[in-house]
Formats: sequence, structure tokens, C-alpha cells
Amino acid sequence: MKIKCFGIAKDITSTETLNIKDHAIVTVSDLRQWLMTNYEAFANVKSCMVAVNQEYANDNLEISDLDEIAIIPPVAGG
Amino acid sequence: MKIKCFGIAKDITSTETLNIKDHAIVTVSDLRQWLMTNYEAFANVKSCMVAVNQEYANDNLEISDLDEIAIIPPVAGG
Amino acid sequence: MDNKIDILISPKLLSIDRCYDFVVNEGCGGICLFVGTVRNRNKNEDVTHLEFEAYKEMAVKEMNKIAEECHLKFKAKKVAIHHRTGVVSITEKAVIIAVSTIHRKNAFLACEYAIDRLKESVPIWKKEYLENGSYWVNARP
Amino acid sequence: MDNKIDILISPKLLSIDRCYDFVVNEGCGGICLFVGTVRNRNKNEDVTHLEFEAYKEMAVKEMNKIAEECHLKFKAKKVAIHHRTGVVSITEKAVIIAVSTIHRKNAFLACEYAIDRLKESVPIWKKEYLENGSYWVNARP
Repeated sequence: MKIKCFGIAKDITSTETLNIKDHAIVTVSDLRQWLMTNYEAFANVKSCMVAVNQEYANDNLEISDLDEIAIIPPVAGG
Repeated sequence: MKIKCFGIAKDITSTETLNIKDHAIVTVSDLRQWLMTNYEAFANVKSCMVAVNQEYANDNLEISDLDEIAIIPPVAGG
Repeated sequence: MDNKIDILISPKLLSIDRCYDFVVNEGCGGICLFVGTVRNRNKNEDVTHLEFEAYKEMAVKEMNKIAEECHLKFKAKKVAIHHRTGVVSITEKAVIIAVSTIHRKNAFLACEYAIDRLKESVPIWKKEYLENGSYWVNARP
Repeated sequence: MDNKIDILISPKLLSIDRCYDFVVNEGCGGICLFVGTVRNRNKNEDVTHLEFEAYKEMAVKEMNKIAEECHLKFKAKKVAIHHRTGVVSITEKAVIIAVSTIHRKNAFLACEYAIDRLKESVPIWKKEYLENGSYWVNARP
């Protein structure tokens, strides 16, 4: 499962694209849990959104390797 | 006493500058009265303002030949 | 003339760039511009063009007052108000107002305040030309 | 892409003229533009420059949604939303929003709505560079 990382998420993971192999990740919520477990620094970030196929996703949305998934830290355009 | 005329007031008086010689005109109110009397067409115009020395003037302001006086029909800038 | 304010009344084409370049500055984060253009329709009639007449000296004074109010009421950093005179064609700019502020909310408030006030108090008159005739806008009861 | 909407995310200098020229049209009487520029101060610290990063494909989608909302909620005729990416210097334009409407009130409402929504939902991130360090804006609790 590939996860695009932007902004502070890219700094924390040190990569633009995380490549996760963990079959326990079924929903967006699982992905969040995985990130918090594997990168403690996310505890110091305001809560991130997750986008699935370029749309903001709810925690209970199921995700698969076929989806385009991105971590969206608090936005700051303009 | 010279009176600058703009917009519809210029059309009604057919001049850019009215030259009035009437010692009965002491205040802005007198000028208004004079205009209504001499140019009936002002009856068909929304009420005009009068500017004295480039400031909107009250009806009771006294005016003289030394003042810069203008008839200000309803404005429509922008 | 205060260098926080740029007022222009001109028979030449107005320039957004000139207004923008005047108001932009290092300390501002938000710039709001309003541009009033000439529409081809008004009250269900085809408009061919407009003509603006100004009592120029007084109009400049009134526009300066409005800009000063933008500084006082909305902490505007810089304000530009430019108005056309003479014949103005469809889609041409009749008026440009530009306001820079530290935070954006006040830029919108000041810019809208300025155009509302301009339409109320600045001695400029607009003649609307239709296919078959012309009339001074707002002049009739 | 609907020709009522012009969306751009670009590392190059933004152009007010391009936005204005897109939104101006014969049927509109009011155009409101908002320009967000880079300030040299934020929270009492000197800012040297900013850097913007975008999730470009999704940002374009979100900006299109905002423009569509301007059409639906405020009867906007045309809407342009342009956003810079990469390094942006002090006084450079980070974002331009332009909206044309028949009457001016809605131009202000739509333009302000669009910038407020953009700051809420469009996946673009801003890194602020100070004299001694840098940080992602809004990222910390």
C-alpha cells in the first residue's frame, strides 16, 4: 500500500511515498493507528486527514493497494 | 454668482456655468428656490445637493459671489 | 497627497497593475481589488456605452475622504481609487479600488465600504446610452 | 474543464491580468479580486520567504469544487483561482482569486468565501522560513 506524504508528514516519514506492507490495515482508521505506532512524531502534529482517491476520507472507509492514498496534514494555502 | 452645473443639471440649464444676478439669494435654500422657479424641469429630477467650496452644503448655509458653488444631481459613479 | 493614498480621475484606460503596485507592500498579507466594468445590459435594455462626467476637484476630495476612512475604520495600509471619465465602452473599467491590509478580512470590508461610499457621495455622473436614446442614471425620481 | 472556471497551480509568478482577463465579460458589472501576498512579519518574527507544497491533482479538484460553489451560491459568472508553489519571496503573490458577477455584492461574497474555503480544504502546505529556522504553518497543536 503506497501512501503519499506531504508537508510535515513528509518530514516525519522522510519520504514522499511510504510503502506499507501490513495486511492488518483495512480502513483509514487502521492506517492512522499504524502511522502513530510507527512514527511517534505524529503525536506532535495536529490531527491529519487522509485522502483516498483525491477525496477526504472518513475513518471507516476501506482502503486497498489499488487506492491512491495520501496523508493530509493541516493545510495552509493562501 | 456662478453656479457649476453637472450631469442632468447641465442639460436642464444648457450651460456648464450659470451666472446668476439676484441679490435675494442669500442661502443655499434661496438658490434651490431660484432654480426651481427658473427651470421647471428640475421638478422632474430627484432632489439635488448643492456643494459650496467643494463640500456638500446644508440649506441654511450662506453663499456669496466668492464661493465656488455647484449643483450636484444624484451621483452615479462606479 | 499622503503616500498611503492614490487617487486618480482620468479619461484614459484604467490600470489594475498601477493600483496593485501602489497598494502592495511588505507588511500586507491581503489585497482586495474591486473593478467595476461596463455591462451590456441594464434593466433589460441593451447598453451601447456609458459616459462619465466628474466634478473633478470635489470628486478627488471625496475619494480622499473615503480612502482616509478605510485607513481609520479598517486599518488599511494603502488605498488606491481610480475612476474613468468620458466615454467608456462595454467591458472597460469604470472604477478600480484596491486596498491592502495585514489580514484579509479587513481588505474585503474596506474595499466594499469604499465602493459603496463612492457610489453614494462622489460627484461623478453616468449617462447610459441605449440603442435609442440616453439618460442620466439615478437622476429621475 | 468548464470555461467558467480557471484553476492554476504553478511554480511560476502569478498574473493578476491573466485572472482578470479570464473573468471579465460583457454581462458582468462587478469583479472582485483577492491577492494573498507574502508578508515580512508573522507573529512578531521576521519572515525571509515561504515555500508552498501542493498535492496538485487533489488541490485542483478542491479548487474546482470551490469555484463551482461560487457559481451556485453567489451566481458567479466566472471564477479564477491561481496558487503558487515552491519558494515565494516577500511581496510575491501566493494566491489570486477573481470572481465576476452581475452585481457587486455577490462578487465580494464569493471572493471572500473562496479564499476562506481554500484555506480550509485545499491540500497545499506552507513552510515559513525565519532568520533561524523554518516550520510548517498550522502543523503543530
